[in-house]
Amino acid sequence: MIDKRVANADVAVTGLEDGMTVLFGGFGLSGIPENAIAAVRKRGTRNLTCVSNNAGVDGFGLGLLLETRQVKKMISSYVGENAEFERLMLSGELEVELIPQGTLAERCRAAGAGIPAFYTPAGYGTEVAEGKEVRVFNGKPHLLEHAFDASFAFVKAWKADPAGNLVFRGTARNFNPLMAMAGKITVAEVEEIVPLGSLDPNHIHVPGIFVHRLFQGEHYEKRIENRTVRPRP
Amino acid sequence: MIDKRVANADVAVTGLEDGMTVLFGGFGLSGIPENAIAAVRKRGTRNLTCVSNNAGVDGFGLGLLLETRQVKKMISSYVGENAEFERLMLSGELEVELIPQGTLAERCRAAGAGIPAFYTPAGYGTEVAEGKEVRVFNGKPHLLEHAFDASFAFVKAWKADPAGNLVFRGTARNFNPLMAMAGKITVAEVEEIVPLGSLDPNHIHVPGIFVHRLFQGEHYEKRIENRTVRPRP
Amino acid sequence: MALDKNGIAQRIAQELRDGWYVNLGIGIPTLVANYIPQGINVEFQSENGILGMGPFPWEGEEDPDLINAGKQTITALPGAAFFDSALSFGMIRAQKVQLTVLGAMEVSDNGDIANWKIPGKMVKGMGGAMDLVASAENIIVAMQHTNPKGESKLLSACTLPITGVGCVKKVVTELAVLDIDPERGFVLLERAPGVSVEEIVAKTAGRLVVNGEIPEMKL
Amino acid sequence: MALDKNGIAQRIAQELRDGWYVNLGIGIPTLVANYIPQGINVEFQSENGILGMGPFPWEGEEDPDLINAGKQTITALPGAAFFDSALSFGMIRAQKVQLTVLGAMEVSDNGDIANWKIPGKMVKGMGGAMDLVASAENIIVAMQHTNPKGESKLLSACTLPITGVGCVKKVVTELAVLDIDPERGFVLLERAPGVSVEEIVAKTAGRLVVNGEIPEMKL
Repeated sequence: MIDKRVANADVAVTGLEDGMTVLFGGFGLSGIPENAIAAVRKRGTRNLTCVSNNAGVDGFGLGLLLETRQVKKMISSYVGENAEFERLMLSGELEVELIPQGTLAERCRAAGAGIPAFYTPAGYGTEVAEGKEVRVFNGKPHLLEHAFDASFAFVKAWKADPAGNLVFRGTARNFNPLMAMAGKITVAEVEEIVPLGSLDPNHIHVPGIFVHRLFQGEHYEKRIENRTVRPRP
Repeated sequence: MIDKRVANADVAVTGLEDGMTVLFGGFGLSGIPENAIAAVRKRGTRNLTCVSNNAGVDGFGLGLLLETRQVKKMISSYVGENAEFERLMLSGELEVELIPQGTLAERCRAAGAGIPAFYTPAGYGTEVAEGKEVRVFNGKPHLLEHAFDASFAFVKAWKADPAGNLVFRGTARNFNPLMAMAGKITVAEVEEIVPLGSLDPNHIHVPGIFVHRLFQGEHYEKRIENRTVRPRP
Repeated sequence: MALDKNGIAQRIAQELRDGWYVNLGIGIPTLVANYIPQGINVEFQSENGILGMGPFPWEGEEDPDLINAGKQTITALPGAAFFDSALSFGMIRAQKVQLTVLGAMEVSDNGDIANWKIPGKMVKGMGGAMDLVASAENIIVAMQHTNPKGESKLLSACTLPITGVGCVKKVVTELAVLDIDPERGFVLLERAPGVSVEEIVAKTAGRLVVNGEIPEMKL
Repeated sequence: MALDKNGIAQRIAQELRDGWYVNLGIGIPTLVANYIPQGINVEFQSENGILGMGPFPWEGEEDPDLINAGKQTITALPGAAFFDSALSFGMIRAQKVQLTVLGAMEVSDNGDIANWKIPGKMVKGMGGAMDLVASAENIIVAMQHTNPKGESKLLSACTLPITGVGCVKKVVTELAVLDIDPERGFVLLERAPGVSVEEIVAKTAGRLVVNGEIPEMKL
């Protein structure tokens, strides 16, 4: 067994340098690597290009790295609901590249699958298509899109074994498995590290080969962004 | 719940017509759709183009459809160990297209993911590259490969629920999930259909949306092609 | 009388067919799930990674690991499946989802849709909308017929940056149900109870086809 | 004395490094797993869909759902994972596998490899070999130095249809360990115990660099 465990989040972000491109798992505030984000903030690394479907909210998630001006550029599909983000963007302190959510996912998956580029119909005929090669397949125009090239990926899973095999829970899975595949150095944080052999090998979402560093998060707030309920009858 | 169950294998192959392109899951003899193959043989459909990593052996797996001359063309990565196959190929009764295993898998996955084409390094500089577009990414030449366009996919899973959610076991998974995604009509056969709600939604390998027809196989031989053991100490 | 949001959702729900997988956008589209006709089985996909989405949880049973694309807490029905974002958009692009219902700021009479960006305003992003509209074969737009200034949102050409080209098949507003025929434009099929054809004509800026008697919607 | 198959495997096993994921081809490469050096943790990947492959099962415990790429019945170690063929070749193309050991019919002095097809003979297919050689950064070929007719398999250019271009980094035969430097050709590193440099020179048809004293392998 190749043991992927490191001591803590601070050790896990070793080697992260100014100017790097970094993938952050999560959708909204669900399944985000809370402890890695805190460690990146503590480390103070600057000028990061962050690829994440969303940009967190004020004071939580990636909002914490926006607050400290550690982010040079966000690559996301949706960045609403974040006043600090809006202020930085409008003042020109933050670059933003918006790309379709499915393309974002597939560009991560492509990186992790050794596919340098692929064609997708998403965005044809829109601003997103500017400067991109268009090719018609089956009578329908498609855009050429490229795999991401990221130094680090920070992902959050539910459980892992010491070999780095990851299991996710519910819709907290989202971008995490794809970004785990795509990182040159993939740091996975989990709620629980279980003993080797206790995960069913049929039900591993991300095999440990994709994970370079693994740690158990100290605390998870798991904040809910949009609480909707049915009143009890 | 959208119920995908059909009565049996014969009903499941309804609509299969001469000349169609069909995907068959399995690697070697592991995870092959034994009951669907038998039903296709019984149906007598001819001139099929079969996409399958392997071509079965004499008298088992796809060997059963070669025996009855129902296959016009095989698209595979490896076709060894089959005397009838060799005879048909050498006599010109069977066309064969050999493609790299990873490309075969990715072309299925692409079809099921709505990606019409992608670039892969596999086969560059070899016979496989003949007639294909070459493009350099990151200093390395790649080939343009296209998604399969198949009318039917026959796959074999371990368990399913009535909604068609599939779970595989061990390395019998292989091409099955990808082909399940890729079929215009996907027929899944399983060893056991379990009650709705008894599969963990975190551990579905193929969501039922990809499965059109589901049945429980009557009998599985699950023949072993290459039995290797350690003598007990 | 013009429909309210629930009325629009209820009318769209009549388009559901047994055995369909359906993706509902944020806003009015979400309400469609409340009006599934009797005897119809459909399953809801949310593009962040679930098939078999159920209603909101009971108070106190919210789970941060279980949300929909609007980041709302939800539940999973028996037979549900969770998956990653690549598989989720894979099934969308591969047209495994039979119906997509979206809101829009503008729709043109050839089926273009604009629903992600207003120049000069803070851009929030397209999320999954561009993937959905580029791939879905059956897109219904749920929206108000006019914007808050009273200007038509059914145009001959979108004025806002578009989300997708020639993709919308049907529009349901508080006033009318209209098909889109790229050759002829908006084809008026039904009007809301008590709404006149004249009002719809007056509030539709794009090409509009009105053929014969236009029936009232049945809700 | 020339090595036997186990000797070749044993020498290749010395190339293993702690923490590596390794893909072993059919034949001699499979034997490498029997000689993992003490204190080294490696995991074996088989491209049909397993990481953490263990030894053959005990007699009577064979499982038809658990085979390797050579279709042999195998076992899974604690911490193993099963996956589909797309993910399997994804990790291969994305260079997550640190070492690939393959057999070959011919290798050229610029690193081309031919191991899938002999014109005029029944073609069995390339299986996963073309994907592996196109992507792996570290490929060791395990093979006999000459073919059954006594002709060198280490050539200036492959005569058989190639499997991949300029990809082989090292060759281990029953006679020698050779690096491939595309600029200079085969670089002789070690000779089998008792085998002379002259014999290696005589049996190597491609460019061969022999620099200084060539040590014997230590097994």
